Amino acid sequence: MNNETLIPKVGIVTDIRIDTPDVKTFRVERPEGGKVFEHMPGQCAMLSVPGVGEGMFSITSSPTNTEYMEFSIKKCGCVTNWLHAMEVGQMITVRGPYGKNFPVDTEFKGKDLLFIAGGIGLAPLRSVINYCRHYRDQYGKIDIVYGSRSMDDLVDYNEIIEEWCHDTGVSVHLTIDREQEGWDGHVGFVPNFVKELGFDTNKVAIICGPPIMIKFTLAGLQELGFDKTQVYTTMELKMKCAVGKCGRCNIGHKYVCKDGPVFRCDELDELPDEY
Amino acid sequence: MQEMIKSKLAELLSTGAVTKVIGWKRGENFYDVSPAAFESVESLADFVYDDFCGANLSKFLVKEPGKESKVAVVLKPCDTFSLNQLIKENRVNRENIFVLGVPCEGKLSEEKMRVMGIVGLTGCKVEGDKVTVETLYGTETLDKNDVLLTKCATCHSKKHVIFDELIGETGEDSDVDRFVGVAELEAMSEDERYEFWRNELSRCIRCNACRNACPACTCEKCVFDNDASGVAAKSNANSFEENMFHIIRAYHVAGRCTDCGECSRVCPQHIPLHLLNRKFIKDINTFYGDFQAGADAESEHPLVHFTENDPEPSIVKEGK
Amino acid sequence: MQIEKKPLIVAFCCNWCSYAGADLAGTNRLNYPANVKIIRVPCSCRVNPLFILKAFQRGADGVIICGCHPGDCHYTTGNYYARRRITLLFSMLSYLGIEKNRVRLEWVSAAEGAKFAATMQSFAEEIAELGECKRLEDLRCKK
Amino acid sequence: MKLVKDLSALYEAIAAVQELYLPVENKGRVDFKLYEAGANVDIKTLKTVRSAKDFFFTQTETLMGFKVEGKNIEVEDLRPEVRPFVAFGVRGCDARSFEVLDKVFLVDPVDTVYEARRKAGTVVTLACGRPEETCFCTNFGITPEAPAGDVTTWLTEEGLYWQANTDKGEALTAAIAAVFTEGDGKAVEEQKKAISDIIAKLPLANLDMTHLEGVKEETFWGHPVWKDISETCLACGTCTYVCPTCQCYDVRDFDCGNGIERFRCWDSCMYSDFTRMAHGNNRNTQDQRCRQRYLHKLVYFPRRNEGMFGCVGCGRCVAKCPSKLNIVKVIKALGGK
Repeated sequence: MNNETLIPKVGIVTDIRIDTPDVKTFRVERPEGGKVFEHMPGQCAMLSVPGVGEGMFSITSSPTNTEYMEFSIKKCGCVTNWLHAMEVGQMITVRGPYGKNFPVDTEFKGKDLLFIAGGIGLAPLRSVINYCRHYRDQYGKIDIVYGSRSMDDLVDYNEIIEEWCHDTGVSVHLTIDREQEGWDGHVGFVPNFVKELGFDTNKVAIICGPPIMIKFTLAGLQELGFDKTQVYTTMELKMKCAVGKCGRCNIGHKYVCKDGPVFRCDELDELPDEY
Repeated sequence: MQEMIKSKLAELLSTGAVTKVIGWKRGENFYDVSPAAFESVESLADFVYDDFCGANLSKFLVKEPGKESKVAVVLKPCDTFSLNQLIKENRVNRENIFVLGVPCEGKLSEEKMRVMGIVGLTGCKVEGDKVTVETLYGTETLDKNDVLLTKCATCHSKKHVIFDELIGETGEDSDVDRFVGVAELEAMSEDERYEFWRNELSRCIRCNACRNACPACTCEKCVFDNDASGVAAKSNANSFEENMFHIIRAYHVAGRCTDCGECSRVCPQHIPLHLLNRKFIKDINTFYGDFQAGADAESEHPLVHFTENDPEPSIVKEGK
Repeated sequence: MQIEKKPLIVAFCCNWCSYAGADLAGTNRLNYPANVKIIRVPCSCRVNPLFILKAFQRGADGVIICGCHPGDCHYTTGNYYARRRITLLFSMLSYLGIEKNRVRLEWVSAAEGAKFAATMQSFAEEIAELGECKRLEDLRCKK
Repeated sequence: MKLVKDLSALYEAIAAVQELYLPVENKGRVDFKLYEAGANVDIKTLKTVRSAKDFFFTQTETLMGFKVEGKNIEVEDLRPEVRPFVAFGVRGCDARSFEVLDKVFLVDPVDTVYEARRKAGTVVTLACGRPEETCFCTNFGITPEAPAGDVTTWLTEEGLYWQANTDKGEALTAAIAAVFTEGDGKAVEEQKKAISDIIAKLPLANLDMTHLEGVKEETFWGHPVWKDISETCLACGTCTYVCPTCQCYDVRDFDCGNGIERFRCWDSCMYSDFTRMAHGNNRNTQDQRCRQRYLHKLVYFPRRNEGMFGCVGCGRCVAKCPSKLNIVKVIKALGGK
């Protein structure tokens, strides 16, 4: 494994897909072709634009994709604004992979999986979902609950409709926050939707979304009888080094960049309420 | 003195005239006096006013604007200038502040004792102009003037310019020439000045203590914290940034600096930062007429004011 | 190949007078040194002391600020404020031991093309004599 | 026992084989500086203003450069070249701080710049002849009368006693063998005794630390001390910058006009923008920030590192905080209730 923690590699952006009004998906490869590095689902990479800054982003493409990596990025700050303004062919720097991945080869193996995502929270889960779809026979039934503010804000809508919905053993449940013309699906917030759908507890749940959504969904799952050890989530905080040294993502005795970003919910209980 | 202040503060708290007092609290040893907030009469037991209450408490009022509750603050004469300036800049709401003016005979600096090689400090007694210091390694008697805080050694006024009530008497403007240090530097050659400031500023660790303690530095977002400013930096990468930080910091408080001397007091590296601020004060006095920031809460800031006959910048070259 | 590094001069010129003055110098075919880089500002009052320091950081060896003659400001009073600010800044730079001839302020009107050229010429000569600015330099920018 | 009678001969001898850094006095303040002939060396003053962490974790260091042309980027490795050096006159507390920093920088993934410096540096420690009232290192099991390090030295009236502890220390000793004579070492024993006697009198040398053993995050989470402290905390970085174990850093880009340089520099969790990110800040108030700093040293760090505290008791924050807030007050306050 690359032991060089500080010096990044150069990647070239080969495709930019507009997902929603404020989310774009960037395809990154090495200048000579191929992936910049290998990763596992749930891991992150530090992308940077020299002179603008560096940021930690989860890798949204599945490791089973051998040609490139993808990053779905929401426009919200300095670096992301810059990324959103760039064109195909632009180079950026990439280092990673960082953090713990989802335990796809251990705890998830052979189990039914329930993915719950809100808004841009689908980005880190997409990697796991596609990984599990690729190794379909190693996992049980897959349920995906995904909600967003509106129809336009559903990230990867095309992939969801055209691929995920057609897979056997994969059921997709979509919802949006408010009624909208042209939408005949469910309307309502994700936590309530999860409760309405009422899943059996013999499965592992993976949640990602805004903190408030995670909080309520977790409560909803507990109402359904889920134990915290069955629920995984992934977090995000300000990070600079990504290797557990610079200190800013420190919560309690954990460093989110190194010991996370993937946490089992009972592990989070041990940490002070500061995220 | 301390007891008189304490009983006044206790009265203010118990009658509900104020809900909080900002004063000083006794810590581990004789020089360990830290600014603190007191919210009950009982907590005032730790209140202290002695020779080590050097901190300027007016800075802590900036956190309070907009709040309805009334805060009492204990201010020495020099600190009242800072408060006036803050009121002038609308950073503090006068109505919410009760100022208890306290007299000051000059505060001591344990850091100066350390620099003199007197270490292992355990006790201290002030008698007239002598200070007797107990240490783990013996007793030393010092001249009080040698261990006064720099700001006190060149105190410009013992007069309270704003107060609601005084404990004791207010004093007068002092006739100490506080610009001696500046004049000495001005008399040097350019090269000597450069060497002097390189030696001083190269020690800066950019801890921002000068900025954060300064009652004039109250911007919600400092230019040096603003990524978009082009000068934001957490540390001094080289001599240029050391110079830039201190030039700009002094410049941003020029005409607003009341010469409270907190910057030099808090600097862990003992950089004489007051010499930068006093240079601006001296220049403003010479070029545009005497001006003391914070002397009142109304007069116009010299840098947002002009006359048609102001000197041209070439006056700098002519060497004055 | 060794290229002789000329001293670099940054001139902040007020849009309403000195910048037009520079223009006039140009149309009158009056020569002024090519190492003077002009930055147009809306008023001499726009020149923040940070701009001056930043110019030195990026490799300037001398900085000159040009504005309308006192009393002629397009915005009535801008240059009066500038005069106070710049005076204090120059004084501070000198106090820190930075050569006081590295910075200058001149009032140049739109009609004074000749004055503009002459000012730049004399300033460039002065800076050439002082040489590279070592006391306010950022080596990172000089590679 | 090895003894050096002429200290300047020792400095010259070390400087001849390696870069030598040692405490140099400048207007009453002492900091580690590169030795040069005629330097005003001061090894009597107990503490340098800045801690010794600069040796391995410098305040600012450029890591890499970027040449940007159109859409292309070229990465240049600008990590500093590290030459062997000797850090002379380090005190016991600072020597322990290197072990604390190792737990951060040398765990996987290893910080290569730090590692290179750590390998290149030989630490020569000096027993604390005159402990001060701000010292509380003994609470962390540090022995100021016989500090750790590659070499331990004692400054006595006879001269400087010298004892190599590690291979690196032996190598340095061998390289400068000519400066040593033999001494009977009695003065060392006397000094150790004298130091112990002084330590017994130090006001902060015997803090009650039992309440910090094996505690978890939530134990002190809602403690009133955080609000008390934050009332008058100025949110400056003095405590963190003079602290020998504070190691948080920031990574920033500087636009040189002809390229971009990415450097890292010390950062402070006391600053309001420390955890600010595009979508908000998870530590918005100063009491949260103060809590983070002290709990990190007293609870989080020990939990990660077999009970080792992230404080070495050097007392610099005790002496330097503009508002006289410090970790001793926190330790006492946490134990009080």
